[in-house]
Amino acid sequence: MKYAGKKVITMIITLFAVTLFVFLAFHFISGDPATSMLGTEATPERVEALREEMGLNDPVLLQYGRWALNFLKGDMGISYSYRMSVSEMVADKIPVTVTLTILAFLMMVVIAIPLGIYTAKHVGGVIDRIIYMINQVIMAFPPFFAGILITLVFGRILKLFTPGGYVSYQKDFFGFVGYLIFPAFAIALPKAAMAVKLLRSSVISESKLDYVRTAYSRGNSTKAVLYKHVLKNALIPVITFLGMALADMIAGSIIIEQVFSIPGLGRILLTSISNRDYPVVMAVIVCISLLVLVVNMVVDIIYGLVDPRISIE
Amino acid sequence: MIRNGKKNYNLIVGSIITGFILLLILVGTFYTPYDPDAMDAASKFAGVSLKHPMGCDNFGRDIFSRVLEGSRTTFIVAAGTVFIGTFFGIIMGALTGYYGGIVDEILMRFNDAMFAFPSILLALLFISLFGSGKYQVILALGIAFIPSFARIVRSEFIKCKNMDYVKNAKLQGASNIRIMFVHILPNTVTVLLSAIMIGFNNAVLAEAGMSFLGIGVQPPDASLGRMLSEAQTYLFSAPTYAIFPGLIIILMVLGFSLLGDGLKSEE
Amino acid sequence: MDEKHLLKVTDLNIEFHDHIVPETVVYDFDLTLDEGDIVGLVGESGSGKSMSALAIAGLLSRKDMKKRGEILFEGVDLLTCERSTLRDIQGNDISVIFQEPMTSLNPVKKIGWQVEESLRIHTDMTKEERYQKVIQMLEDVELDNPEQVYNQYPHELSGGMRQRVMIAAAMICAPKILIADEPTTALDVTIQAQIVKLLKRINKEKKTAIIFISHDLSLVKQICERVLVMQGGYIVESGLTEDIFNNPQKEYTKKLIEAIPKVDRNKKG
Amino acid sequence: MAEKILEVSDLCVSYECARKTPFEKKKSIQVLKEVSFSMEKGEILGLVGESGSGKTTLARAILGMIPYEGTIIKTIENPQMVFQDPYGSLNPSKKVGWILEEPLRLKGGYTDEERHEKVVAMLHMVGLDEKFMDRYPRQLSGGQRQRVCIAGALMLEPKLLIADEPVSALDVTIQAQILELLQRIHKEMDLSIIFISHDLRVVYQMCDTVMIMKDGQIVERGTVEEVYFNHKSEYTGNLLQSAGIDINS
Repeated sequence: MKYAGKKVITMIITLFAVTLFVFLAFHFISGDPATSMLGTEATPERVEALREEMGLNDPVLLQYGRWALNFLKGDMGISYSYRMSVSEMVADKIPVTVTLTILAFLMMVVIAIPLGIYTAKHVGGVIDRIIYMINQVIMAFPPFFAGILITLVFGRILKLFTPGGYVSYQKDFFGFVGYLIFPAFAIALPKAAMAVKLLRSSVISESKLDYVRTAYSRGNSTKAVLYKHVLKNALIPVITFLGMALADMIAGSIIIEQVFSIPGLGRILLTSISNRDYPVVMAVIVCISLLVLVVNMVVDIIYGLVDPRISIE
Repeated sequence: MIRNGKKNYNLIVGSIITGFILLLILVGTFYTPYDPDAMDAASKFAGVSLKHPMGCDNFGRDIFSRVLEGSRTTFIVAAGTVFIGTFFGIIMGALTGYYGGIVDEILMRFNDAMFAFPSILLALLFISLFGSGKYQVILALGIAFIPSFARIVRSEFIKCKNMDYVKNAKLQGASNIRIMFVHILPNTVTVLLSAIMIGFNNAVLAEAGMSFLGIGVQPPDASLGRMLSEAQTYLFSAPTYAIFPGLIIILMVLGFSLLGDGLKSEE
Repeated sequence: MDEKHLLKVTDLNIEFHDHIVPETVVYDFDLTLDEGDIVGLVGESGSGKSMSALAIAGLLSRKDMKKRGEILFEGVDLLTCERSTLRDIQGNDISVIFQEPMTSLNPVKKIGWQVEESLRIHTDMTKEERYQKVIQMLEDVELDNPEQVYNQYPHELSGGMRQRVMIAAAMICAPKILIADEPTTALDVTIQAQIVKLLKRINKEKKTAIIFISHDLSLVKQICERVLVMQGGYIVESGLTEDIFNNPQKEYTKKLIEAIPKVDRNKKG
Repeated sequence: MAEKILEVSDLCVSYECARKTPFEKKKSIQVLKEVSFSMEKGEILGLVGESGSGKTTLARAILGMIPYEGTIIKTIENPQMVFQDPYGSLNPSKKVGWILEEPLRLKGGYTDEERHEKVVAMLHMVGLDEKFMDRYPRQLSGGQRQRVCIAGALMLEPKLLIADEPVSALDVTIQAQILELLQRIHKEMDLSIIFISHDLRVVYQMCDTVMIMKDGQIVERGTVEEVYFNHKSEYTGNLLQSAGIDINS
């Protein structure tokens, strides 16, 4: 429990550092928000008045504190391009990206764990070699290319879904999930291939350790040794990987949303980057970071639960 | 390449694929069948033929020529990224791993935070602040890659600095710099090499992804990712437009990852 | 068929097939063992002593021992019997303890779980019965606080404690043969002496036959009645420990004995 | 009375424990508690103790590799060390020749030929020939590696050598050869040796005097005969008994 508490504190400190970093980066590089809002033709007096009103003349750290506090309250500022509350713009995008990522993650786990165990059990066999080669090729697939091919094959040729026919979750939740299945698959596939490869090599290297010999010496069958002894140890590095993969998937969804025209966080991030709409960019980046950090924290805690050597140290 | 009577297929196949890609890039540097940017309305969406081995795109540009140029751009960006990541990663990892202490603690906390961050997100942040283009992408990805290299080098240095041969070198009067870069660094080469292979692949995929999103390499530079994003619109009418650039990316990544695996099992 | 011996190994050959040319690591190994025996297997690294022991414990691949020979345990050939028969014997009738107690224990499983594993596999005892038995066994190998140890993980114990746990796990089904592969090499001398004493006691009280593998001749001299000296895969010499030490026949045995530093009052005159 | 080359008095060493949180008070474990002893020129001093007794820490303090309190007076220059694990003490990415030349390079003032000659001479000294110069450590056997380690320690012709369990990773027959080698260089190079070991038999054979350590303190110090056959401390007796040494023989 002490361990979990430590991880929560670490996460909060990291979140603080990340937001401060992002805030400062935008503060110093993105130029004057007042000018951005009013356009270049505004009189200096008006700009100055707005600066005063927005608190831009205060010390940076004070501005950061105000921004962070507002952010916690759910006020993420006002979009330059749309003149509307960023929170409103972002709020209904978060469930889209989160659902997409969770779907992809579940697919990855469901594909990778059984396949990884299977290949590890049959090392050196024909099927193992075939899976290894397929794996290598899939790992080399850029996720968006996988997305394009999936659109071509499942969308255009087999007509299993309508490319571009996104359904909002507020209208039809099942239609929404149905549409996300294919993009989720495109995100999950390369990561699943990596997980299979990692689990396989992890099982193999664990199987060479002394405790496996001990387990055999007690009369365990090969199966019992694998499931009762090796698997738990072999999964430890895989858990770390799954955590990193989940974080990557959150970021990877930015690209896949583009391929499948899904209005999630990635979409809005890209539009805002090209519009130089900094409050939105900042809000989305901080939201994604928050998701990533929470995932990392949960993984760390699970890690501590699985590996007794960590939590006690 | 033969060990215990078993051929190292990974190394052989990986070398062949990588060799093929490098050859393409080398040839593309000096010669392309057509000007990659020359438009020709007559051959718009031309199919695969002897004249245009990969067909033509929506402006009638020769896809093969564009693929040659695009792979070169992608390769240069990936190589630049890995160079920046490795160079600064080694320095940072060596110093923090070898000396330890409070600086190490702070830098590593910072590193952990960066590492937890998907590199593409960091690159996006960078691009949104500094604009897009080839050099911005190299810089953005390069910086985003430093933490992972620093982490690997650091853990190798921590492992090595407690070895008796390092203590021995210290006893014989070797300076810290000499111990770090003459005694320890050569021992991290194996690990570093496989990290470089993986890093290179990640860089190829990240560059392609960013260019696909339109925030990476900008025209007139051709890039495989950009070609794919343009091709997406004409997916049904001209599938070769998407398939060939995609294939080259896959081959590039596949070659390096097989090579990396092969080298690892060779140790 | 020779049923009067507990274990009779004849002409055991072990070849590894990792390379193009098979590599033979043990040639024509013979050994007989009866209830209550303690036999020492002595040799330097690469002599084949550990491989022979692993073969008897059924821990080598059968394809590596195809050449010829047999391992008869109570009349059953462990090299050709059904796999399930072999598994019934492993941990139940033949147990092993290894050199490195740290790596030989599963790092993510509690001690209790690991000690009672053989019971789970080989008996129909209830959970409660198994718990009682494990506690009793942990007490028997002279561990303090067995209830506490039951719930600990290997990394929380000292080297000596871990080796005691290994012995408890090996002895839990009261096997007829205990194979001890360099069980004290990784331990301090005083701990080593305690473990040796424990093994001797087990041998006396439970009549368990012990195959004691070691590179340390002076240690083997203290424990074993009989000894087999191995070199390069061959048994060079075998016989009663006393005879071998007092009157070695082979050049290699003499060299080994001479290599033990002597502590003798008149050394430095 | 031979001259003293080493005098250690009231030596204390403590290690700081890693703190779990930055708010915790620093804790430290005292590994050496007021250790005092001296050593004469040409002596082979055995240092015996179980793991955690502080024998390796003592060696490191003498070599100045760790901070300590108390005084250590050395009248000889650059003492060298031979480590227990010959696998770990040779840089795996360098050839034997490079490893042996390194101390000379660091000292400076030698031409390439001089360095080469010195290395060849040293290899002969430890019973290896010059073809070993082009080999990597992984191509050597355990005994050969330990010979290379000894050669490396002797390159600068030190007057004091600290050997930390130099033979415990080796087979008995190889062990005997290395002990013989150490005794030979002791004579030929006028070398004093601190020989650290957990093996009482080896120490008896190798050393003139012996020091028994336990929990960071010296339990007993004297000539081997005194300590082995007339020990004053119960702990020494226990050690001897555990090792199966019959002191009445």
